[in-house]
Amino acid sequence: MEGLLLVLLNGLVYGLLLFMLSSGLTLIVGMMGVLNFAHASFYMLGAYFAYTISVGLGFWPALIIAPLLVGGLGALVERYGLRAVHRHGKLAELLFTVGLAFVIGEIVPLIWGRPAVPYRVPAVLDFPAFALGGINYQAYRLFMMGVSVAIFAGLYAALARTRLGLVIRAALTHPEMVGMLGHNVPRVFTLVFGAGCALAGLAGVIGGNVFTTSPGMAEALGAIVFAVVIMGGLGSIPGALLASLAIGFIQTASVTLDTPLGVLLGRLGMAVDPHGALAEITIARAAPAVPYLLLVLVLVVHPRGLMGARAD
Amino acid sequence: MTENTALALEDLHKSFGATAIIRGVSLDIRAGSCHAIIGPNGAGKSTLFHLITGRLKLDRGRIRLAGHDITGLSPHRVFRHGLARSFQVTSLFPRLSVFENLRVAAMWQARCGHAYWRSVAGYPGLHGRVLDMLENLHLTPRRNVPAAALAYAEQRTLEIGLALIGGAHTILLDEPTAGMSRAETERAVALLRRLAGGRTLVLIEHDLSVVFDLADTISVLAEGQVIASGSPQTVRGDAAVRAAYLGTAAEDLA
Amino acid sequence: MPKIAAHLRGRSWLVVKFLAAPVFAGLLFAATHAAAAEVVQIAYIDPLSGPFASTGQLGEEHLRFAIDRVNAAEAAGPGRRFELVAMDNEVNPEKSLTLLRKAIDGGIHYITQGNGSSVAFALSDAVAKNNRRDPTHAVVYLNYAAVDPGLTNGKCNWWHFRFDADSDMKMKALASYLVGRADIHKVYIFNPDYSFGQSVEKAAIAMIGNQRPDLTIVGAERVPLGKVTDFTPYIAKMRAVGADAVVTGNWGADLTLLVKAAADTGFNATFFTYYLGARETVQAVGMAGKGDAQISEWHENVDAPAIDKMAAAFNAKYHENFYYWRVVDMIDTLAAAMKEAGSTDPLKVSRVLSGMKFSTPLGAEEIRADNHQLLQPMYISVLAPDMPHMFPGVPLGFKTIKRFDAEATRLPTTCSLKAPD
Amino acid sequence: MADQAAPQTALLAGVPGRSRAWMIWLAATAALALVAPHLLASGFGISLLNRMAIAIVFALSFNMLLGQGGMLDFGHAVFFGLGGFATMHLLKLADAGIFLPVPLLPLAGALGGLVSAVPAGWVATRREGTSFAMVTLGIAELAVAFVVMLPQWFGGEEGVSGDRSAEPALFGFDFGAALQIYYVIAAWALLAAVLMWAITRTPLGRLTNAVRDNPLRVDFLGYDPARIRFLCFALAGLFAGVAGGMQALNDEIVTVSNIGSAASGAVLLMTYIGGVGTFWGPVLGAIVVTLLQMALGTLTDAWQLYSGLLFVFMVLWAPGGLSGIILSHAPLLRAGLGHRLLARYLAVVPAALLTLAGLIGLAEMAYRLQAVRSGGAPGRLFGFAVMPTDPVAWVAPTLLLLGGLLALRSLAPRARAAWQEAHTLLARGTPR
Repeated sequence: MEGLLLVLLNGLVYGLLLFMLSSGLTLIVGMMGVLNFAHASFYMLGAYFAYTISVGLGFWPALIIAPLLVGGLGALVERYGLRAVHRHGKLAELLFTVGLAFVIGEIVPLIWGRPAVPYRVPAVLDFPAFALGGINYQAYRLFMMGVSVAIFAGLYAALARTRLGLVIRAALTHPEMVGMLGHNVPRVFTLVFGAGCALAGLAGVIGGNVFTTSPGMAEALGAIVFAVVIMGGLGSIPGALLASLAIGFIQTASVTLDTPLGVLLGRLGMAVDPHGALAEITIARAAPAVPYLLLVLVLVVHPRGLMGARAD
Repeated sequence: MTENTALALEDLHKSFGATAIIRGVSLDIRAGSCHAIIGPNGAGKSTLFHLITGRLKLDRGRIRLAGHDITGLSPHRVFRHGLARSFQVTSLFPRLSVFENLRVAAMWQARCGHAYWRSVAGYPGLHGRVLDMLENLHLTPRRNVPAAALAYAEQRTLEIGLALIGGAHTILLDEPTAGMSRAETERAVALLRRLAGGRTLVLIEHDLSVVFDLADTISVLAEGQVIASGSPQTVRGDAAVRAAYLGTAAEDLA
Repeated sequence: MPKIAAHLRGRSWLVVKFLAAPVFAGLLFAATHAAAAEVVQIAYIDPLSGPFASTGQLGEEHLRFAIDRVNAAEAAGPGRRFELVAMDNEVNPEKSLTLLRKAIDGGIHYITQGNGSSVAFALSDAVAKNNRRDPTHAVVYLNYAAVDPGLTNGKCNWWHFRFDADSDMKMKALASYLVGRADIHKVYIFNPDYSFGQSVEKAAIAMIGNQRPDLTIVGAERVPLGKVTDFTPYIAKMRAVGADAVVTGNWGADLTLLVKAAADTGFNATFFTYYLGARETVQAVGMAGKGDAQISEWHENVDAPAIDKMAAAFNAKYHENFYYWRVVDMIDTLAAAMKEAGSTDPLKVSRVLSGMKFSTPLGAEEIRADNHQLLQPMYISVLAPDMPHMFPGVPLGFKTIKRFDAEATRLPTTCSLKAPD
Repeated sequence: MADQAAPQTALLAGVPGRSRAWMIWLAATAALALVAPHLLASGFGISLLNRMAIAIVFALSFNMLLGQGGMLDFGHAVFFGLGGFATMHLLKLADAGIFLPVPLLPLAGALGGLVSAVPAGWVATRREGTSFAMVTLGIAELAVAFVVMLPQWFGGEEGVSGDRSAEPALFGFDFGAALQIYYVIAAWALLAAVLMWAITRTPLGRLTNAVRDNPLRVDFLGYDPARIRFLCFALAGLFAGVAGGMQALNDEIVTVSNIGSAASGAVLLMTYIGGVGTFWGPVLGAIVVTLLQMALGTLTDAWQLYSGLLFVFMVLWAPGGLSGIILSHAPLLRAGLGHRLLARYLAVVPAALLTLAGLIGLAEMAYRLQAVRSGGAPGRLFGFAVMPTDPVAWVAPTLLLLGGLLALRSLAPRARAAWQEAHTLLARGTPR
């Protein structure tokens, strides 16, 4: 019982973390249709900015300033880069962000050096808040979960309930129409991209000290955020939350299972050599591959993702 | 339904959410005829075409093409039973040349299959068939121009050509002359008349002069139902049609 | 558009220069050969860009430092100088092979590498084939950090010399200490899921299991390198089976995240690691690492004044902590072998290196003749407060808890090397 | 992309009169391939040619999907790598004494690529556009995860290695020597390229283009677009497998890194820089990027930054790639309009060089600052001794960059205008 509770709790923690990491990407993909491969780079910039600011001013000012800086940078990138490639199509936009990720990945170590920087969790939140099954949960983890939930609530409310949200969603499907109604569509896109980058930056501020703030952190974040966004259904905020939690729970649960994969496949009716290579892999070992397996499965069964409105 | 029915629609229904778009359409389209479907905007004409060609799934009903049940088949399977269509919004292969557009459209009939071991130039008749169609469409001088670079009327002409070249016995044309000038429209009508040659044409058209020029039979669709069907003269006099066509269109009808 | 024209112009210039480069290199090579001073180029094939660049850069700095020492003392023989040629392989085996080709073309006969067993296997294999097919361009491969046991066992060859203890030797030392600790009863084995982690796991199970009735292995887990974001579920699993020691071959960010997750969740087991000692890792782990152990051939608080002096000089010059004592050891040994052979010929030098016995400030060492593995003293140390040498920003330093003589790390090998004709 | 790619697709499209030209091209390429290693006369040069040949086949197979079929495959290296593993396992069998002629082993790569592309394609090609790309991303991650987890089959970290010269010599060739394996690889590259080119002229090749442009319409012309995508995907996997097999023979080792995202990213870079709009664009890209990877890295530490900037530059200003640039000028030159451009273009060159010098100056200063901080020597830059810790040293490159950019701002539009003018003239002069 306690074991199950622990899995649920850890799954929830991990799921909310994933949502926080991918929320900015969800926004950009959903509202602009741009698969921003530089998302992880903006996440990294958020962490580095926060480190530099926290050295001078402390963590809390960094929590506000760093995402704003990253968001501003994102807006500039949209205005002077992305907008220019927009007319060449989606592929060009995507490739532009790939190149951008490459360049940011090279510039960051030039400024902050190649080794990791000592960016640490603020002392006020660096204490065990509660324990379950002998495992302590840091107050900072709770803070992280809180921020994640706040991001969800904020995004959901902003897009579904406000006039701005309405304009943004309309600008995606009917840009000419919205333009004719007197809204500045390009500026809406700049705003959205900036906001998405700011969210990536915020994730960096909060994640950078729990994990490590190093030039490799963007690459370490990797494809998982894409798995979340795609699985949730391109651009669906509730979908991304659902996908994050699904990945969180399933991956955490798989970690606890030491059953060999061969046995599992055997039960599914597949003949597996009991001494072969597959028989040796336990479900726990395969756990980190779970998000991608889920991704492929979800897309096979339901091409638009869990809650997606659009197929492409 | 009789022996020479090309296309038989039996009680078709389609809703989007709570909105019923097609509400029990039944039609028999005689082989070799030119059957126009007219009706006010939002009557469900394009939706009807999407249902017939398999683009949209039926909620209820049955579709037969020359005796074969094609209900629920995907568009390419419907095509293989001999039904081709053109689109209201031009739908070409923008980066391919005019020649290549037509050749792709003629491939299935030339039994090219999915061959990747044989040059496309080696299929008997394919090349000549495309050249003939180019001539008929008056597009021969433009054969190497990418479709995206054609003028609008040329694109519409090519659009019709794509539907005609594939050898289908029944052809659905969704507003073939949309956006054309008077002269261009006349050329298009002449083209259709020339190339129809015994095939069944089903036509959605707003331009009633085209309708009365080409059609042997007219069906009027309003609010998802066929409210009148028959020869041009019959339809012209129908009271229900007049009611559906309030305003300017009604004067055209008269 | 015109910008690109200029760009293209730049590129074609580059191509010309590039194609001409081998010719120039050849001329240069001929010229240097004619001169009295003999330059021995050592190609360093390791990551100098990308995510692993900081490790590769650290290696390069140590090599430069070691080479400067040898050159200053003319330790390789009168008039003989070493020169480092750094090549960026991005830890990619295929690129490494092309760079090896380039090095061979440039007349280089000595290469060194350390990061990534995949690269090491590729290089070792390619060097052996090259030396068989083209003996006049023979190459000696000095390995300073790739620790897969296969390199000196099943896949050994004459031209590969390893100056780092392999993962089995390190495990032997760790295991003998662990088995001797009466307060440890339940060991969890946690490794990255590739051949290195697999061999660590195998060795750990063989050497720790069944050694003491009250010492059991309660779990063995492998995770893909760099793919796990949150280690808490794994810690929960360790905690659930009551592990009081964790043996791990993880390194870099994974090790940092693992140790931090353990500290955050209040999991108190001791971590026995291969790679805790890097300054970057200690700084990232911070106080969470207190009490955790590593196995290494040297650490800052080993009592060896001669190396302390070296370390101080290194720290002053490179603003980095001296870490790879074995790199200095390796270059010194190469120099000594050349001096003894009276030649820089790879075959002659390798004959001297094979079976060479010598002593360093840490004790007696030997390059085994049967598999070309260096035997050197090893230290198990824990991160402890109040040490003479501590890490900048983290008031912890390594404290020796057990030393092993070189001989004590000897393991049986399936390899028995014979010099080529 | 579309604006530049459009004309050349039309050029490619079946104009029967052009069928002789390709034979001349083929003969010339074969002749060049034959003499190239003797011109270079160095082992490194030959291994570079081998890499290029492998990259060419890999990039062409990638472009079957991206350029011909409009499918962005983020996991194309999976088929490359698995083809390599298949070849290597056969090579090991050959080493163990079973008679298998070494030069034919890339056939095993073809099979490996095909067999792995079939299930992947079955899943992925049911989607198009972004969804397709994302499924391939997921498949690639899965493939890497499982390959790493199965050391029994894929050798884990150390990979699988074999010896191409272990077999008894075939007609006096043992394929150990670099030159011998070069000819094997060059022959395969030529064969694969010709086959891929031939496929573009088949019904499937044409349908692939049609599906790229407008899958919906293809569906209404009797063909299932998903089936066409699938066949194209399988064939692309097959040729990627051939490239993997060529690499296995060249390196005599295949490792997991061949399957990973870095390899998939590299082929995307090559193809895009070469240009996806033409058949031969990727060939150009493969050659240029291979040179960059191997040559630039030895010249400067900042090479990855330069590659990244080049990539961004291409996406922003030359989305048609190198082949796009060439194609947008070739007809002008042929029509004798080159002189109209030359003066305007030449005017831009100094400005571009100035910008480039400033950019390189700044980048090099930054990298050297880092080197100096960690105890290295700053070295020389453009022949000057520089000290990056001195702020004054940064002034010169900054001024160069700013000056260059300002000059470009006024000169580049003029060059562009000249280009457009020439095209207008061309269009008017030769009515099509």
